Amino acid sequence: MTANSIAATGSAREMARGENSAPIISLKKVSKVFANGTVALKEMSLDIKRGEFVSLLGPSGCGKSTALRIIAGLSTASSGSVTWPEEARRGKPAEDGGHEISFVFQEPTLMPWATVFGNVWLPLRLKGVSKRAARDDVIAALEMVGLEDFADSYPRELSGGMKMRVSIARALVTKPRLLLMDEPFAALDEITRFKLNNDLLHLWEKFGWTVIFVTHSVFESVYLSNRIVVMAARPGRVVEDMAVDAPYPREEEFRTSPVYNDYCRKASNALHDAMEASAEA
Amino acid sequence: MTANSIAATGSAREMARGENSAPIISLKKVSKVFANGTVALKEMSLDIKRGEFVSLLGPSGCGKSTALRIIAGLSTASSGSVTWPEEARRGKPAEDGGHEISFVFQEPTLMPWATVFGNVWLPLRLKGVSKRAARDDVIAALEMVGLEDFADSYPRELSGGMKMRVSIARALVTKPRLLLMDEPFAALDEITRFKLNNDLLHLWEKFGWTVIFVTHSVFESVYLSNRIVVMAARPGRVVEDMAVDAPYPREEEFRTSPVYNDYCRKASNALHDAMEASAEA
Amino acid sequence: ALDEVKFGTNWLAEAEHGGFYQAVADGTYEKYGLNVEIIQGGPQAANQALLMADRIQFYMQGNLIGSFSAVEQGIPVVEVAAIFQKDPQVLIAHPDQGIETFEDLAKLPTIFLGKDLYATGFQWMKANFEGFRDEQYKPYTFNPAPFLADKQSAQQGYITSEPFAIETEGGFKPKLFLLADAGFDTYSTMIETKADFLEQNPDIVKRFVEASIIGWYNYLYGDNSAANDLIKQANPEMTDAQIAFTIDKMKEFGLVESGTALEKGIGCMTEERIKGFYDDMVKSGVVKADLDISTVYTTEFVCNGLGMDLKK
Amino acid sequence: MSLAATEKKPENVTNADPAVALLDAKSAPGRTARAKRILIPLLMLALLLVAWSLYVWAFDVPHYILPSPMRIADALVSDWGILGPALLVTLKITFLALILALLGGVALAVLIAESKIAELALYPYAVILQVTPIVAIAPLILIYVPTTQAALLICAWIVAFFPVLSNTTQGLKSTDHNLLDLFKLYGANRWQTLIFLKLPNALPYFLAGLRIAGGLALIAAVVAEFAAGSAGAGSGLAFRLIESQFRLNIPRLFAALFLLSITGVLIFAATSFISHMLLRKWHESALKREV
Amino acid sequence: MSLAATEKKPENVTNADPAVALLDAKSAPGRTARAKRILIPLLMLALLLVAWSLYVWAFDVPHYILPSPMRIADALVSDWGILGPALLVTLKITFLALILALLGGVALAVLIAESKIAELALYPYAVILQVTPIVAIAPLILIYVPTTQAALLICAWIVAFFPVLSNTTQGLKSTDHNLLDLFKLYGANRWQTLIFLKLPNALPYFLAGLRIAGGLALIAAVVAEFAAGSAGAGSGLAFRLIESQFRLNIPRLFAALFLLSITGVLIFAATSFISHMLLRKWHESALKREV
Ligand SMILES: Nc1ncnc2c1ncn2[C@@H]1O[C@H](COP(=O)(O)OP(=O)(O)OP(=O)(O)O)[C@@H](O)[C@H]1O
Ligand SMILES: Nc1ncnc2c1ncn2[C@@H]1O[C@H](COP(=O)(O)OP(=O)(O)OP(=O)(O)O)[C@@H](O)[C@H]1O
Ligand SMILES: [Mg+2]
Ligand SMILES: [Mg+2]
Repeated sequence: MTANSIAATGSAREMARGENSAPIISLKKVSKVFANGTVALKEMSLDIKRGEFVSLLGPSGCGKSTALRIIAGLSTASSGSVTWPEEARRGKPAEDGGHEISFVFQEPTLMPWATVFGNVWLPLRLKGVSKRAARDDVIAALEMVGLEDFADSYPRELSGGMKMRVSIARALVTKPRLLLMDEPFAALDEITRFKLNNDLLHLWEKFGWTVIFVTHSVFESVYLSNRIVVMAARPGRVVEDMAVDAPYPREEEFRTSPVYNDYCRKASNALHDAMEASAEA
Repeated sequence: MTANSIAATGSAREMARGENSAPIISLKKVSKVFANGTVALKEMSLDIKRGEFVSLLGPSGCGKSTALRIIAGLSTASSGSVTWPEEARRGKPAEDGGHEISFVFQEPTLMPWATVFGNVWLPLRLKGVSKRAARDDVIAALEMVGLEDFADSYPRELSGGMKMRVSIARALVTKPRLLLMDEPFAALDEITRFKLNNDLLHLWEKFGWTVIFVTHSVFESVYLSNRIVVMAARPGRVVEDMAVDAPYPREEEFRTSPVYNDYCRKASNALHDAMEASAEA
Repeated sequence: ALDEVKFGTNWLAEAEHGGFYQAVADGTYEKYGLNVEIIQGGPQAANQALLMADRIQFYMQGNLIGSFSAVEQGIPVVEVAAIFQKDPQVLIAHPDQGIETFEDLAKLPTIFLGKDLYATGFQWMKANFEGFRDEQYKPYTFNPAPFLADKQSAQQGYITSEPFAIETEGGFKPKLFLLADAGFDTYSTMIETKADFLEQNPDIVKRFVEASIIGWYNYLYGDNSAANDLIKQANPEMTDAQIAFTIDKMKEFGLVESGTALEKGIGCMTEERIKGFYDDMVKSGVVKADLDISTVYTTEFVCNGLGMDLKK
Repeated sequence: MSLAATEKKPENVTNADPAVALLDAKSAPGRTARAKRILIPLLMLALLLVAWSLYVWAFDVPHYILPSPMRIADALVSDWGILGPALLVTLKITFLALILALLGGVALAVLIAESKIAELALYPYAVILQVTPIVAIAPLILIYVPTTQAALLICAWIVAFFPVLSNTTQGLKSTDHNLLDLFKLYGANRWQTLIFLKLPNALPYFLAGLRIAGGLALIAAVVAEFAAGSAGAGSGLAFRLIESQFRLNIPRLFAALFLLSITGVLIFAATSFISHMLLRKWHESALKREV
Repeated sequence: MSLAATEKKPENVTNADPAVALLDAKSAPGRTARAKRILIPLLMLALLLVAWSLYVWAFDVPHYILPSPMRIADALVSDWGILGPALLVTLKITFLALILALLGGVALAVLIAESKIAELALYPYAVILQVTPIVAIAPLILIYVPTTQAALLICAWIVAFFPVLSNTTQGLKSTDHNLLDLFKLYGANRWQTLIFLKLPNALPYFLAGLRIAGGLALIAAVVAEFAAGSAGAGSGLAFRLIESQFRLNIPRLFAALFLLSITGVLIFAATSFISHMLLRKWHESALKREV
């Protein structure tokens, strides 16, 4: 990452992280009905502003992954509208060489025929970056997830958590402006998870990313995000949208602060309510 | 499950859950070296007694899954010995009609061409139980994981957490004597997870199962198990083996008890030490 | 009771097999105490293999080279009659290309030949005439279209078949050069049987040969409509025009009756001609020298003037 | 930029097969797409026929070299009495050969995938059968097999079975190792592992083999008839082909070829349809992508 | 019961191919297994030869119907001067045809998998090519193609390309939808998606097609030579086969068949080996299971 690009995104962040800035993604009454009749989302509305760190919380099967896919443009809504700012269209690399979107899928989604290096290199390769030029970035991303020693391994030679970490490295290597993460840390032990939580927060602050983060951990969502969106199932919908007004940078001490505990209880309750709302439906 | 079988396993448990009973599985200096030279386990020794609920904790890639596979007989050790009592050999259904082993793999491992029902039916089907005869058991297992409405869906129509729950239902439907679970609840929201934690504990108590449970959650391991084995990585080995001496049945209140917090801190520290041990290596 | 006998031809039912069908149709075989079933051949049918496996008793051998090969390979077969005095193989050329004689064919860049004629007749041509060369060869798969498309080419044919198709479909009268007339004087349409069968049933062989000869005279000079009906029944594609054309050519070129057959009757073959042809083939490098070919034929059943009285 | 989802055209709808598209109206994502599926092949056909006719007309190609489509159609109609029954004969052999190829191919594949010894002992001979030219061994078969019909079937089988064998073997061996572990764990015996796991898993491969075998069985029937078939009245298309050739009845030759082609395309469509039906619920190749 | 791991025999070691086993000594799990891989085929061969010889001897089968193995070996040696060069000619055509079949089959498969229109317009004609008997269209090819060599290659290509096309198409369509999404997300263009994702993914299918095509190319070379090939000095095995047949030189016929068989088995072994090498790192079918 060049100094120039850091400056550019950094200032963009400062500019964008105001309450009044226009949303970079806006879902309006988005519904998704699958071919088999499952209503995965029903009239879900959600505005994401530039620079936000939004966590999606909700019971299993409530439509979090579906919402993420629609946001990424991988899936189309059955009705309702999805609005994107012109420059944020998927697939277009941003001017600073960073990609607009990265996505950590719920499953590792690695190419079995490529090594760990090859898998992480992929997004850069698709932008035309040669192996040699990508080398440092790829190794840096692998170091972040602690897999620099496994660059030449094939996915089948990795443990479940290691595969997921490769997938995370692949998402981070492109320095995305919008990072969509679908339970990225679920398969990781708590210590690795905490480390990656902190790493992610630092990157987010440093580069002014926008992050939408699906998690099942209330604690994680409070620790990371400045906004928590709680969804209920059947049909998938937003039942609570709460801000987490705690200052960044947040460090490990934050986990023991009363504010943190407060928010955790609040989020936990919201999740409980969501569960009940789901059960009723 | 017949009244008879309950009685049989129940008494077996009473009989077996003593400190002095012989281990039903015993790993002695088991090492595992993969073809590419990775030392996944090094001289790991572990005795599991009948009726224990053992959690395996450890950093990502430390060999938990590998150990589980060796215990299940799916993988052979490169050196060392694995001892099983005669009647516990894999594949042999127990006299009470229950299977000896069930395994929840880290990945859902569902057959894509079969419906949810078909996938859960599988272990029974392999024992020769007809669809009709299996129906009630399968539906009961699906109800336990909250998927009774999805019996006719195909795996691809499910969310990530739902797939994992199908896999759990498949493991429970056989009423196994030895249950091996590899991060079964990682993909689930906290509420579903808590519910399943409690369900699992009840089943374990009721039927006197032996459970070996891989998890990344220190809290989960303390809540569930009467013994926590902490492993370190590179090479994979046991660095801590602690008993959790809290009485069963444990209910939600246990999560707020000081004993619980105590053990959590202890386990967390052990995990930290393990991480450091791994980093040093 | 009649003796059951199977006779395998080397092609689909056609007028070239007329005499045999005649003998079936008019009861000649029956009169000779035989119940004959004719197994028609086809493009790649394996009737010769069936003879060797004793699944049929008589086979229609196309030409003497087959017999010589049998000797070379130690296959105990015997030719007991030669219905065609001449091999009906022709080379066919376009009429307006200045090809007037057999030798002129050497000037053409392309000759379409089946693999068997290439391996036999063409070798003989190379040995006996100037200018024939391997580069001329292109495979013939029983479709004259490539020949028609290329005026600077010739192709092989059965004098009774392809010329007819070319005349009717191509709309011109092609030049025909009978290999036999150029000196390729093998017998053709011979009746072949296994040596052991001959040894054990000389009587049946004799009756079959004689009845066949009578059949041929009747087919050529008597009322052959019943035989033609049989032919058309076995091969529904056969037309009256084609049959007429074939009979006409058989007579015009003396396929059945020429040489010794004129004096001693249909089916006649002579030792000296067979030996002469053998020497010729040895010279052309088609067959091995020093074979004892005397075992592969017998003139015992022919050249006795049988049936000549039926000729009108 | 606003992309109202309701207005957006489905851009990702993939459908495995044209054949299927024609037969499975439900899966068509819309009217236009469905129309396209019928129109494009027809258009292509029309284009081809026009070009062909023009070529024949412009260069005055004699009908005995390349007949015009019209002339072939004529021959088809007027010779139907000959070609129709011949087609029937060929079809009969084709289907018998296909069925035998499927049974034999799958059975052998199972044997080979299950037993190392069988694989080592048998696979080479399967390969040898595949590469043996039928014409060369037809006489031997005719000698040892009582009826022509049986000889024909053996010949056709030899030609058609290998793709089924090879593909199914590959499919059986591609079984997910995790699922294999699962079956092992639950004490599945060989038979169960085969029926419940390996065979379903091999299905996509088998079906790809089936598509190849379908056309090959047709060709096999023709080749077998060349090599071992009966001529005359009870004969199939192969005989009619050869015969039209040396009779220079080229329009009829093409009419026969046309019948073969149509049959081939129909068989392919049918196998594709079967394939789609069997895989549509779960396999990537046949799944409609939900977008 | 104690199962000391060190004593336990590996019971799950699967290895994809016998061919590979022979070539890839490293993958052999042990001495006995490696020996087995050589011994069993040899044993099978010996058994077959003995049975054959016995049959010929016991029933006194004349050599012109079924020659004994000894006699065939004799012919092979004495006729090597004729058969050797013929084999070379056939091999040349085989490899050319195979290469063309691979190129053509894969190119067409890519076109068909990438474009619905191409699929609808072209696939039917690919099927038609597959089911068209070579003998029937060889004359047409001979008319329009200048050299015999080219005609030969076209004929051989027609016979061999379809399995590659069909299998590769199936493979291209079987691409994991999640990976497709990933590529889409990262803005991969068509070409990149093809090269980096679809083609590697189609590899196992393609390789199964390759194994079929390998043998088929050999047969194709023979068939093409029948229909369009040269004879005499420059001729291949097909000509020698036919010639031995009408010369009644059955031992030589079998010697030629033997050469074809050996060639076929070697081609198969080679394609299997290539397949194993390309897949061994990642695909289930070639992975050695770690137990
Ligand atoms: N391809 C599909 N076809 C039909 N239904 C689907 C499909 N994909 C998802 N669904 C359904 O849509 C609903 C939402 O699924 P989604 O994957 O978005 O859930 P989720 O919130 O991500 O759950 P989890 O936390 O378990 O991953 C589920 O009920 C699921 O069954
Ligand atoms: N098939 C294999 N070939 C080579 N190495 C392997 C293979 N499977 C696992 N490993 C290696 O063995 C080590 C232990 O793997 P294992 O899957 O047991 O870890 P784990 O403790 O389950 O980790 P996680 O929590 O991430 O699932 C890892 O370093 C991994 O890279
Ligand atoms: Mg999800
Ligand atoms: Mg694991």
